[in-house]
Amino acid sequence: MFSKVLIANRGEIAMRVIRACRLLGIKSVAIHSEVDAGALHVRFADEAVCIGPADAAKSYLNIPQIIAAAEITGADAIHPGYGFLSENAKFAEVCKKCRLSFIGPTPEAMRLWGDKVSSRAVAKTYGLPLLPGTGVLADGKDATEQAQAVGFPIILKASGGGGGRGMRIVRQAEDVARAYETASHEAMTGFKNPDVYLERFIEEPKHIEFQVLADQHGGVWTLGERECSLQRRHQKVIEESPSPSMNDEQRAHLGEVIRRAVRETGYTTLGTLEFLMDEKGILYFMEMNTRVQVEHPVTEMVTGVDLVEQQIRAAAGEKLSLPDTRPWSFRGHSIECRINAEDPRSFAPWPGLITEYHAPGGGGVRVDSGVYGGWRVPSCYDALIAKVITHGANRAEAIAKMRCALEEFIIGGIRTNIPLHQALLQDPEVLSGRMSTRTIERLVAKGF
Amino acid sequence: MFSKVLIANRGEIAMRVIRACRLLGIKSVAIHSEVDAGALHVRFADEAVCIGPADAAKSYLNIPQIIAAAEITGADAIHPGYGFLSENAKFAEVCKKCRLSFIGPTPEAMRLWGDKVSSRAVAKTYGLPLLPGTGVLADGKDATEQAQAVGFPIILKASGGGGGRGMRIVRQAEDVARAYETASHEAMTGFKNPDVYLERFIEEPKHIEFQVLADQHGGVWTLGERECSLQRRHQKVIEESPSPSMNDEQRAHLGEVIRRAVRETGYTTLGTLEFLMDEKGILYFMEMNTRVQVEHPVTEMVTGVDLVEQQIRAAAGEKLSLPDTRPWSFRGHSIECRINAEDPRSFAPWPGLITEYHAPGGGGVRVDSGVYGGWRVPSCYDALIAKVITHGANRAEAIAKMRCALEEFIIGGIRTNIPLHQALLQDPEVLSGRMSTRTIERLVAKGF
Amino acid sequence: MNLDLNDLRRLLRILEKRNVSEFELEDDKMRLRLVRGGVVSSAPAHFAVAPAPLAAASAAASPAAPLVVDDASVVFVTSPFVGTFYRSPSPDAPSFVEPGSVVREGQALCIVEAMKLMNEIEADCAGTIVEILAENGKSVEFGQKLFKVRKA
Amino acid sequence: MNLDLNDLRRLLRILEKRNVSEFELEDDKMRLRLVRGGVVSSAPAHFAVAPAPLAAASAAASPAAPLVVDDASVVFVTSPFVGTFYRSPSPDAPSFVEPGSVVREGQALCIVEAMKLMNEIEADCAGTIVEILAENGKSVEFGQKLFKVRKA
Repeated sequence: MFSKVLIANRGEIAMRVIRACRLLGIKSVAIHSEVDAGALHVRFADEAVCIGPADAAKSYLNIPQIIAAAEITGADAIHPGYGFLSENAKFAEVCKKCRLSFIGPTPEAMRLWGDKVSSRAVAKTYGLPLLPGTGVLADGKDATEQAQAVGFPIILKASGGGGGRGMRIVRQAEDVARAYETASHEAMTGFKNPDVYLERFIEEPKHIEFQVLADQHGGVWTLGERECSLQRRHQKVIEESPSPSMNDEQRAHLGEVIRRAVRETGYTTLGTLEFLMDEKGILYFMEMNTRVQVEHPVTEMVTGVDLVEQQIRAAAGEKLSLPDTRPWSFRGHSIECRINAEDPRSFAPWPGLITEYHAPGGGGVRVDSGVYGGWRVPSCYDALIAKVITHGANRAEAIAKMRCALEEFIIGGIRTNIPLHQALLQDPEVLSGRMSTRTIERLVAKGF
Repeated sequence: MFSKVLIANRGEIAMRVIRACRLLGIKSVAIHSEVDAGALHVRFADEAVCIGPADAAKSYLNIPQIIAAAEITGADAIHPGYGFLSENAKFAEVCKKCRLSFIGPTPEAMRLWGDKVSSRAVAKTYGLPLLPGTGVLADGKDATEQAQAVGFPIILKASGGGGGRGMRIVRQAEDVARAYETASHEAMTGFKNPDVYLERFIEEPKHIEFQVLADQHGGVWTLGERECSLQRRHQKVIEESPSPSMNDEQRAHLGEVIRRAVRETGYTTLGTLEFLMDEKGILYFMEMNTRVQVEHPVTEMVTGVDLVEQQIRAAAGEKLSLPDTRPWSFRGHSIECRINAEDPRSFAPWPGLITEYHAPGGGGVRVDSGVYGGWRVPSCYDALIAKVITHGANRAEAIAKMRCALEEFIIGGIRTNIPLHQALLQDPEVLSGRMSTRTIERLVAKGF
Repeated sequence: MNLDLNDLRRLLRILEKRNVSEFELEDDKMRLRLVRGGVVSSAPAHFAVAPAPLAAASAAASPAAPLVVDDASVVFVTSPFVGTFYRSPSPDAPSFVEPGSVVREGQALCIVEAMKLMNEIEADCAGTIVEILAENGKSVEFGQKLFKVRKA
Repeated sequence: MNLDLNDLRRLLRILEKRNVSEFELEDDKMRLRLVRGGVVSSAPAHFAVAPAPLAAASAAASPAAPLVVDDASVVFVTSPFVGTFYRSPSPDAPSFVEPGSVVREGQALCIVEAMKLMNEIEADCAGTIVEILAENGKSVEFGQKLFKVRKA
């Protein structure tokens, strides 16, 4: 096992890793920018090193400084958390060269699964379901024929770029040819490449993801799924496990496919496979995140497995020994609310001094926080300041507990998105479990 | 179900009841003394009523004021918490007369089980094991004979009083007669009554208690035991569940005896039967507490049952429906540290302004607190300000989590007993599970 | 409350004259805190701002707001009971007192009903009723100010 | 409430005249806090006392304490790297500088080794070395003060 782990991150996830290290008897080293000198993770780590100015590019993303910090403190492993350098294969490589264990996948496995194109190829090989789609379309007639084969609605996308340009959603065959012309023209103007392909379009997708964990001895486990449909601009807001839209048969089948793909690609750490679910409940693989997720605690609450502890054990080469991880052995329901320092309606970031801080308590309530009363939330990083996770015997109980916990959460001096969470936990779509990635958009438009 | 519950208590247990009420959709009314106007339970209850000055006799123990507060707020039930009026049969009677549901036993059941003499009689009837002992002894010769029958060591006690006077611990037969004479003389001088009886004396007792829950429809459940051996002057300091000194056979057998006794005495709420365990692991019934215990959360953590919720449901006349409560269905291990505002070595109370407050977080950590940063802990009440409860897959993990949690718990401005807890969680007696009610005394004498 | 600078100056003059060393004022619009002369800053800031974000605060829950008493001859009669406040001995009877009433020590001022008992609350000094601070038929808590009285 | 500078100046004059030592004003638009003449403790108490109960604090962990520079001619050379501080180019060589050394702009003052690279740290102005604040062979973090220099 490692003797000292450097945590190349900040905020609540740095605290999360410090806690896992303490449980394992490993010393922890925090790194921080100048503006984070008084941050919570700096206060609780065994050691801390200032590695640069506030600008993340010069501190939390500054590979040489981070490696130097590991060297001067004698750390033997680096935990990247999420974001920042966590999915940077070059960083994983540098760690390896410097004989520092990177707590994550090998650079090769990271590249294979982290790249959208190669991970789709892997998915195809191992039978992970993919969204029906085409290659580059020849012309309007070809587009119409292929669209009919894929099934409506479809979305036309430019091969050469993204960001909405060259995108067209089409709901009936007679509109395809004209839409193809427009999209191709836009693609040519925008990206100097007229190539357009099409994919099935899901009007009201749900976001479902599977937690996977593997060790270096061929052990691979799936730890159920999370539903993260409540998003705003692709930022997850509320996550839960299990998903109210999945059944044990789906879980068991997909779990088997995933475990095989993960094992045979030599993936030996924590990972998350993200899927979209269409209105009929069919899942389509989108991508894999090769690191710990923000929302990992909901899985911990229902499975009883400490994911970060297992991730560290796996990186240290241990043969993992997990409890029964068959879906029916999981217990109850868990939900997480991400508490952001932002205006709950405009979503404008709201950094500043936290004048009062009182976290919710009691049974079935977990708080993973990166701040404290008297701390000034800096303006230069992510707005996530804390996560509230509740656990109940069933979904209704977990939600009821969350409502109580949010009422108890007092954060003075700055604005937070707690009112948005409270509105969501009253929303009929959410309460019925029929929310999609468009639910928040509707709620915000309606007002709350 | 009730629509509004008045909580006749303060501090963390008032918060605990408020949380249970919120989950059940019941409005809560806090009562408070003048000095508690800014207390946490006042801030979080739906309503609050000032009922008197700081002196508890004039506020938290003032029955007419409490009943009046229930009347003006329209509460239909009263939860007494622990301490204060929770085991006052007269209060339970007044509630009944005023048509307020008392969330606890009937006055009759409270008297039957709450009185040491009558509860021992009940115990005898239903086969609960009692410490071997005698009636009043005739003379030195009688004492020696009966002592030999009971088995050494024995303790001589004055029938007419307590407090150490007239008490003698005797370890061999030849010393009994002389000790009897001294004890009887002391008893005569002290209480004008020379009567002396004797009991088996346990040198190193463990404190074990069983959690019981009953409804008004004949449903009775035992929810495992707690070990509360770590005490100082009969004040519990650390509690855990399960006890490392019990086995499933003992649990199943004693559970059956307890359920029968509880059912047949018409007891219909939460209760705790306290036992002493001798060095051979034999249990002796001591008394019953007819209310929620400070340490109830450790039972909640391992059984998954919300005890206060069930207590309220039972009082409302509901037929309870609990998950599998057989000992082997419980999960993991839980431990609780009582955080007191006191000097960790002298145990002197240490009230005052909490200048900083940051509660521990993360998975498997629960905090039930009655204070917040900026609150001045008053000098007139109990020193208990918060409880930290951890849960792990086994005892070692629960203890490791507790160590981490205590390091994270920052309470500035006052002294707390956290250093005592930290020393206890390093003590070989505690770590081996062989602690007794004398462990803390030894640790304090040795210094830490 | 709206204050302009003239108001503030007048306020300060008053505070100086009355030798008030600390002054805090807060309403839905503003919060004002003054410390005169000495170094007094006991409570941390987060305590002072605390009540604002709490949703739970209700009218019935909050204890009487601290009032600035600028005159030692003005005293308050507070409720020694939790109960219901009545200004008259029975629904049809006239009120015990009205603002402006001159009262003698021991004179009944109101009734606070608790547990079906009618408790007469008496004046603890002779004086004139300045203001009645509780509403007829509404509940009062322990220590709540019922009457503002100018001592004779 | 709206205040302009003139209002503030007038307010300060009033506060001074009236011997007000602390003043806070907050409304939905603004918050104003003034402390006059006394010992000022601006940060909330709980922040200031926070590090004390933390067991984690280690020498390596704490960033350089903010020093009071009462002289504009005194400047600090700080480390732009995380690494190991060396006063000489090699173990046997003499130190780059000693206290009292006069240095020119761009002169090498020390080496900070990071990732096997020897980074020379140069003086950013001409002057005299007043004090060497890091220890030879010990690690330094980003922004740590290495030299105290009196500008020429």
